[in-house]
Amino acid sequence: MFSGPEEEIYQEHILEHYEDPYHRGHCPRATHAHEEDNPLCGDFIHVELHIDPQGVVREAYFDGEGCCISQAAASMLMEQIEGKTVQEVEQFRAEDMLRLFGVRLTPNRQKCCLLSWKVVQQALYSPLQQKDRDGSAARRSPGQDASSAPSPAPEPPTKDAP
Amino acid sequence: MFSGPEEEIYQEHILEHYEDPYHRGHCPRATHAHEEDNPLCGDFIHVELHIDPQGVVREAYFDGEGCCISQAAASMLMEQIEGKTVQEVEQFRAEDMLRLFGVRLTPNRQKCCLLSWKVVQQALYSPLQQKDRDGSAARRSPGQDASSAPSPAPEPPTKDAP
Amino acid sequence: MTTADTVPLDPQQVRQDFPILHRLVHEKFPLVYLDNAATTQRPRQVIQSIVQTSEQHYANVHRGIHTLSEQSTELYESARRKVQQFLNAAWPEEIIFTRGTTESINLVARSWGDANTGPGDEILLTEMEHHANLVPWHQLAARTGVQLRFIPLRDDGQLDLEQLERLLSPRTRLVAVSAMSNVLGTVPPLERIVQAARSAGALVLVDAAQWVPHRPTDVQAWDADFVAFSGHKMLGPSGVGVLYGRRELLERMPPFLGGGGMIRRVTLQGFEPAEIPARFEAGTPPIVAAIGLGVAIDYLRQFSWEDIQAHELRLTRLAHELLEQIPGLRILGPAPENKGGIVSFVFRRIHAHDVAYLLDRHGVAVRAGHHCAMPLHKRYGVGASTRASFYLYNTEEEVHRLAEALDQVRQFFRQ
Amino acid sequence: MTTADTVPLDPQQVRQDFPILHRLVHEKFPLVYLDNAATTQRPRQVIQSIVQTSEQHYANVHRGIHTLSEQSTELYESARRKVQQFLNAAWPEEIIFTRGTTESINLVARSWGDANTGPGDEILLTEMEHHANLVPWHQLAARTGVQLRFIPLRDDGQLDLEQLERLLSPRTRLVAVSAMSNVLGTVPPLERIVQAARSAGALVLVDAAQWVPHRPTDVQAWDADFVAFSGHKMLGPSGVGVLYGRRELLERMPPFLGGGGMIRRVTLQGFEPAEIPARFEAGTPPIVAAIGLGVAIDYLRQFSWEDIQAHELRLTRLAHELLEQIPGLRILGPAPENKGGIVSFVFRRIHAHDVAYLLDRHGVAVRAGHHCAMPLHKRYGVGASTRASFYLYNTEEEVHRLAEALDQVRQFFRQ
Ligand SMILES: Cc1ncc(COP(=O)(O)O)c(C=O)c1O
Ligand SMILES: Cc1ncc(COP(=O)(O)O)c(C=O)c1O
Repeated sequence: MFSGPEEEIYQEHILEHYEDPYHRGHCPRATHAHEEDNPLCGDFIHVELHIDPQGVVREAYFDGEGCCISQAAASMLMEQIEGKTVQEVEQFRAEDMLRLFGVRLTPNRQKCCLLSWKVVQQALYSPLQQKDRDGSAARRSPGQDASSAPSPAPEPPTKDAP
Repeated sequence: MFSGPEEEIYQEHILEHYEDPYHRGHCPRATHAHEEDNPLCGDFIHVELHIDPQGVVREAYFDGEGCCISQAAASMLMEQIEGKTVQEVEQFRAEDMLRLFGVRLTPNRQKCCLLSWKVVQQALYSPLQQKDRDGSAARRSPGQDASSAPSPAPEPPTKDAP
Repeated sequence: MTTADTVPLDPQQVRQDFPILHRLVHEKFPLVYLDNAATTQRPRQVIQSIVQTSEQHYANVHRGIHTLSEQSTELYESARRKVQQFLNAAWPEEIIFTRGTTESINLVARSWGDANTGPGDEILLTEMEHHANLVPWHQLAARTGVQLRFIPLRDDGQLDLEQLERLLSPRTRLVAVSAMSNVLGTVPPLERIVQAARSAGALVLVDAAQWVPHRPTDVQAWDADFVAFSGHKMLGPSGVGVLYGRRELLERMPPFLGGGGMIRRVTLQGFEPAEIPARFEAGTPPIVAAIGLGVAIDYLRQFSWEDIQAHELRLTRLAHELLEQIPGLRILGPAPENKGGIVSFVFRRIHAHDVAYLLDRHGVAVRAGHHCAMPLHKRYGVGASTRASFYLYNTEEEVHRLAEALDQVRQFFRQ
Repeated sequence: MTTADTVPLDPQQVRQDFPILHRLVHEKFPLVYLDNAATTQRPRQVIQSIVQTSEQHYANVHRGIHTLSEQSTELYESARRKVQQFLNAAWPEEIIFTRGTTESINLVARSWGDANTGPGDEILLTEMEHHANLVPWHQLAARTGVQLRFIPLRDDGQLDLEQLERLLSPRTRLVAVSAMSNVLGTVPPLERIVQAARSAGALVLVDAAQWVPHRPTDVQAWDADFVAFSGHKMLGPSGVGVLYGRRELLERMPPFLGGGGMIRRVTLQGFEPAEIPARFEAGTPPIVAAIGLGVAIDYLRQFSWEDIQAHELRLTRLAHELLEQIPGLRILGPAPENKGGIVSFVFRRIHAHDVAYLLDRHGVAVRAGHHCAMPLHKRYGVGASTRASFYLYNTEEEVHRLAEALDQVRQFFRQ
């Protein structure tokens, strides 16, 4: 009845991405950036992209806090999208991300895996202001207050509205 | 496990009160009056009392709409309280009312039986204004709107506050 | 919805699945349960689902990554998808689990209503609404100043839809209407009402508590914005209900209850709400009940809606036929062909409570009172009525038992 | 509460009553269920009560006068009286059945809060609150302009009560505080807080979701105004919870949800609310779940609170002892003597989710994340923690299994 993970999800290639992530850090020439939480656990992923005028993702960096799955997935995704066009990245669907990850995940862990993918999809449409560009695309460090985001008057997110 | 009625509740003496109630109608010299619904079924009982300066209930009348139990109980209660002092009526508790009724009732039917008793207890403290006295203690007829009572801004009843 | 893989409805067969229908009342009368508009009974499949979830898969949902929590979450979310399919909703995210119809409507009134109505705005209701679709709007009116208007009932128990265009105006923000009256069984023409509401630029909320258990629901065909109903009226557990809301609307609505699970981020300074449907499911949901509701849906989908409706119509017709012969008894509302399986009636000189009480002495369970529809009762000048309401497990024999018992009631009160 | 007629607590014996504790995880590991702060499992007595109510006595409550409805009502109201006695409340009317702690607190925020707070007023919370006791107040602040203030947490996991007098003022309308933190297990001195609140003229709401299942509750001794908790955290069904409110307060509060059962009278013009507790129980309540909660209370009352508390302390001590030996692991919060049976911890370099996932591979169910207490986690500079929480059916052997599995996690991540 239940689709439990038949195989161990912490396979060697995943642990390697976790322990030695690809492009974890700051993108020196970032043109786009986005950040999001997994509301179920408080994890977050911050992504910075350098997209050139031809619409090609030249560089992709991530930072964040989270479990092995979310961090390894982010690392794999950065590798994957560099050199791709915005259109190609757009067409990289949730299923593709799960396939790239390569290990079967239960629904709750899929959310961990898909967090960086969601952030990248948003980042494609989140150009930085000129003033943000000089190396300071606002980034949170673990446990730091996301002071700008929450507000006492709840403001429903509108980005999902069709 | 359950206390079902062992006996038929529609005994002859109850049907008699129902079909030929005591003092159903209007109290010519009413000094006190009150009315209440059973919120579970929409039934209501209106009671008018003539209480003399010595604090004796000289006359007790009821009117209303409801089941056999509620109407017969009201009739019995009117008989019971005439000639009693306000203090005596006050000391006539819910248990006494159920005993007066004389037939074992399930909890939901007890509410029917106790409606008139509740109204009487309130009526003792609901003197009529002088102007109401000339034979027109406001009374509802069945299905008529209780236009004064409901209000869009709910006002919690305060009478039960200790 | 396809009816290809359904089995024919055989009430005697169905009854085998309902343990409670085999009990006796007052130690000698077989139970005749005709109080289905108030709540329905559960088949053993639903009861068994409650036992099985509790004995094998129970944990809190969503926030855990251990096996039980994964299993609970999977079962809970698959119940959501079952509801989605059952209603033909476009997205699972449009299904919000609540405690029942009442909470669903209050959610809309507090979330959508507080944010979108004010003085000068109007909400259009009908005179036949259940208190669950009246009081939340009275409360909203007291908060925001929105005005309530009402489509009146005609003498024949139908809505007076000639008033519809007159009552609608650009001020109308919402039309909130029952798909089936819980007293009269009246089934207003939803398509016409939705169309008129759309022309006036108003949203539409459908109180489908009495509809969903008995007729096929297609929220996209209805083109409704909100649809509310309860699990316990459709063979499901008590304590769970549904609010369907159109995605674009839900996504723009602020949260209702605040707490765990409905947030994206909380600080001491404020919070950011989660996406739908989580945004509207604060706290631990009625997990086991929601899973049981999914099983109730599976159970119902065994049968075709045509069969269910035909069966209920047969019983309703028989009830009308038999009850109309009883002197002093008057049935409220439309003819059987124009309503659901609900028969409410009054005796000229016997109070509804006394009727229900004496019927119970014969094992027949009906409801008596105002059925949470006081304005409707006032409209017809009665304080209380007696209501028999049918479901797929009721039989013609039971309708005969109702009629016979009613005749004894009449004789008892010397009418 | 007397402990005269209790039986000694024998966890092995207790486990016999919980079918789910005998299942295997991943087909070979016996389940070690240590996620009790999220939700608890149900004994067969509670499951059986659900079955029995459904198979024999189920109907809608209050408004019916047929046998089933009388029986349902009697069972439902007797569950209310059981809760009353369990909490030592003065009146059954002070017990309101809700869906859970979350709805209970939202009810107070919307009903009492909207009517009694405004700009210039303050509500005093603490930094350790569950989102259920934070977000409703953030929402209230957005509606009425009331200001929120917070008692800070000290480094040792205790509230900094030296700030209490400074934070209280005549502006403080309410102090809302957890009786036990769901992350740290911290048990603040309620008497002292209530006394200080009273001196300032403020009301007190206690979020007792984690307290009521584990320690004796006496709302009159506490002198609390509101107490909220959930059935599913105390061996009861999901989908039911309780709000206790002092009678004088409840009687003066406007209704929250509107609908059937909570009114005295409804017209097209408005409505008049019913008396308590009906006023706050709109619509069909979670009938079967509430009855099951009564059975859970019967079950718990077999044992003495002393036994339950001593048992949980024994497990907590053992957990501290064993876990403190694991390199890189840090336990959050106070020493076992100063808290409830909750042990939250972090690994220096292993994320909580990975810990929980790998523990599950050994059959050990714990929770990982922010446990709906993001501000608390921020206070201690961690994004997520892993939490083991105990109840009367857990054993010392299970704590050993937790510790052994944790050591394997550590080795797996080469720490
Ligand atoms: C301290 C505390 N308050 C409130 C809640 C919310 O309870 P529920 O989800 O049952 O509404 C919980 C449990 O999650 C809790 O631990
Ligand atoms: C038409 C209608 N609306 C709303 C309700 C309220 O449903 P619930 O009590 O399950 O919230 C009912 C049932 O009582 C109903 O018949």
